[in-house]
Amino acid sequence: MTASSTPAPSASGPSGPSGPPGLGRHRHKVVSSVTEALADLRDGMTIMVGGFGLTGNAEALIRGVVERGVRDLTLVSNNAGNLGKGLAQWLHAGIIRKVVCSYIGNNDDLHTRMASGEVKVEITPQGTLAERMRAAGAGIPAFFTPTGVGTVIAEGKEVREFDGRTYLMERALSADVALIRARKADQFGNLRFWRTARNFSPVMATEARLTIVGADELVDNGAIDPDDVHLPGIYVHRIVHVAEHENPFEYRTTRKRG
Amino acid sequence: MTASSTPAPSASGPSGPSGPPGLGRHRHKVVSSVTEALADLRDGMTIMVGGFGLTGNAEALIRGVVERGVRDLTLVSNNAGNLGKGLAQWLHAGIIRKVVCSYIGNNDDLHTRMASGEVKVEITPQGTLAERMRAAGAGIPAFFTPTGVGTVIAEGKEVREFDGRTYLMERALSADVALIRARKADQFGNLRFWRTARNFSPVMATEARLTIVGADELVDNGAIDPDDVHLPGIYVHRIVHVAEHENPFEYRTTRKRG
Amino acid sequence: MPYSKEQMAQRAAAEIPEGAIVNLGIGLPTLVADYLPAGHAWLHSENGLLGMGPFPYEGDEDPQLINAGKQTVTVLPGGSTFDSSQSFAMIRGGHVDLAFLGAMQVSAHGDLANWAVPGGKVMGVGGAMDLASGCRRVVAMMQHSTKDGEHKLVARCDYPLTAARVVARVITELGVFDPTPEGAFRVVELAPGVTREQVAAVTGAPLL
Amino acid sequence: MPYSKEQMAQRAAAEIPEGAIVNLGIGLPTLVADYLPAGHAWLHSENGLLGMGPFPYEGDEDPQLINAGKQTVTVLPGGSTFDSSQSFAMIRGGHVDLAFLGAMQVSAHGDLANWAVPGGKVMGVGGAMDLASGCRRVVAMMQHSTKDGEHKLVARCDYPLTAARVVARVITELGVFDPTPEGAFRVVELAPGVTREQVAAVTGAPLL
Repeated sequence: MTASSTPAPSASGPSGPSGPPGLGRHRHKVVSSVTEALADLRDGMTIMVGGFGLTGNAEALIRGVVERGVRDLTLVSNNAGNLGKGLAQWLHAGIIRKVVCSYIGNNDDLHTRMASGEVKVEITPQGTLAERMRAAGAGIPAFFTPTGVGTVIAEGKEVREFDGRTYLMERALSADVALIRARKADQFGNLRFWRTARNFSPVMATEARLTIVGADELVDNGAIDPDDVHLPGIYVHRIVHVAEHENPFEYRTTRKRG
Repeated sequence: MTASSTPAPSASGPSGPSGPPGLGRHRHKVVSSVTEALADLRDGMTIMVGGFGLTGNAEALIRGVVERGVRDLTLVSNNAGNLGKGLAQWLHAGIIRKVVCSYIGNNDDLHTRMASGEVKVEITPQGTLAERMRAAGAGIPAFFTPTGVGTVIAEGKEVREFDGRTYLMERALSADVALIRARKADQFGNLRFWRTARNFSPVMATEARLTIVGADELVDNGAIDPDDVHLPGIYVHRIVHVAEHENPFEYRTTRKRG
Repeated sequence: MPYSKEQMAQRAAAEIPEGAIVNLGIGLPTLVADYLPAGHAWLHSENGLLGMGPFPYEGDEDPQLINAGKQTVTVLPGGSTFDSSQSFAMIRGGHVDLAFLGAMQVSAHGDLANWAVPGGKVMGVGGAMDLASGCRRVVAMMQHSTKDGEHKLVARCDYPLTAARVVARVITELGVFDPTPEGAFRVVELAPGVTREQVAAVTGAPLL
Repeated sequence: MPYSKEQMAQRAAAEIPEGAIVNLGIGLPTLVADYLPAGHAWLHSENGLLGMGPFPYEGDEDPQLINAGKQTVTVLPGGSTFDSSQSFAMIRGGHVDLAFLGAMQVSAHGDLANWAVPGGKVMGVGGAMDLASGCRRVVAMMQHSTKDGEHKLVARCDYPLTAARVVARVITELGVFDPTPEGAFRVVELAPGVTREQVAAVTGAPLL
């Protein structure tokens, strides 16, 4: 008895340097450079980037995208940089066509480009943004939420009552690529995050067709106890070790020792 | 300036020995006995019980419910005991009116009572069961899923197409009480689970109006690192330390040392 | 004499029962934390933190441990960290007991407008709509009028809404007021020396 | 000569590319694990385990570390544990590459019936519908006919369906067959010495 052939690769899933497209993507995930990690990026892609403000940003990957030279990107991120840092670099480089985010605040780089029409902005409530990602990752095309009912967020959306309360229908949101940062990664891509640097990164990883991780520390399989994995490696496709970080403060607030 | 009064308690949330109903439920959660932990149970309640087969059962709480003497319960659990153990005790005691589960298998205690009409059984696909709980805990009244399309599970349910694929609408599922087991709990109710004993317990905790935990080990706040919490204490209302467990094997399979 | 900002924060703190889970919005609500006795309540920050502590001592700041206002904070014993979808599941699932939110306008029916000024710069909505729609009790904290003397407690909001019929209580420098289903503000208490008539003159809806 | 169960499992293992995430159903599919080289693929168990290892050595059994068949198992380096909602999000979100499932009937269009016999005891559906609808590729493993000689590869299932048009490939003791949109089974290969005619005689739908 011989096996005729391995199954044909499925249509989904990007190809990459570390494996064939399709069903067998979970081997040789660790690459040796940011350039290699970002090799599959293309113009016009939708890219999600983890982080809350400047906390938890995959700084080296964000810089690497500018160096990669792709453009016309749709960026999905809770913010889009601030204080000229983080994703503001993409705004400066002029490679973003559209931003989907929850909060702009005093991000003047974005305000300027919105006003000029260079960048379109779509505002989504923060919880709805996270839930739309979670839905996409879990195979749910649409769900109902009370957030946004009776507001501009509801415009053009289906409204429906359940048990006497009114809800909006929101659609799943997925991306071509997710760029995230982890405190620790093993070779399979099991991840741990640090404190509030976790934020959107795990949920973005669940729905992107290609999840690329910049890991502060890279360890062997087995070094993370199975019960201590924050995000299982099933959601991770490329890993690059990043030793240096700026870790900027956005608002450094302290109290005096007393 | 003086405060006029604390706000009126909201309508939701059960009362209990350890705090007033309503908004201030997150104090004094640790009780000294199973009896005290189960004091708020009433006839006719819907009770969810964690565990997959006999693994991860809150054994002392399951026994305690029989001793408590409540009846006409609706039980929501992936299984409903097996081999005469676990939730089979509730079947033996005749206190269940209805079971919502995904799998019966060779649970003869349940087969007998289904056949006699003593217990109604509602079968839900296992993933749909988990997702309905997760939805209830996250404030989502309904969502769409492909699981069950074209099968008996779809009967009476809304069917809808998104992007060319057909989906069912499933509704959130919540309970009056969740009974779960954790490997470790702190005083606030932050929980850690052990291996595959985790299964349905965390997600059940998110949607029950009263979540009661039997913890193998009870530690001080701060003993679990914030990044190592599996289920935050916001979802936990009563904790009882349970030192002894049967931990039965359902199918003990091994290989020879070689 | 109207309440100072600090007195408003202190008054707001008195709304918090022991053992509550509380989310404090950016701005004025942030001050409420200063008036909470240690261990009284649990602070939730929507960027993924429950059991938030005070600002760190100088030198202990961690740029990866922040609150929703992106300020460096600490985590208390019993605290936990989690991702954004879990954090908003807590909010949207009704597990956060109380939210204190800044407001631009509150209607006498409890509608909240706190994220955009008509014709103004788009700042984004952040977690405001989720908090307003999801938390079990929403308390608005605001100045009673704009700097130009326009009403902020109104019969109907003309600023873009954050959520409809969600505000249970409003704390201003003039006192404490509850929106009602009848579309009037019930006077719960007045700041010392402030009269009903003074309040009525600067409120765009009937008082009860 | 038809394949033995072990040969069917071995043939099934050859379907698994290196680096795949695989879920093995209860029964015959469980045997597939015996033919996977170490480190070749990652086994997912829907009760909350990825990176499942072989049965434990005698004396090492942990009653809290089981597979979906409730057998004691082990976890490999690089494995992880998680709750049921996360586990089924993996399945339903299309993150599990391959599912090998037992089957009672498979139609030539790829419909799967594997959870209930008409008029039989209700066993429940477990995770079968989620696996069948959610995994990226579904391979059915089954005997070609019932003990009474009834067809199990059929034009249309008359047993209650698990999911419609999901089976990509069927492995039986007689060979390997792919359902097609045209409603015929494409013969991918035959067990040694088995003829097309023999298969046609015990298959309830056309062969391609």
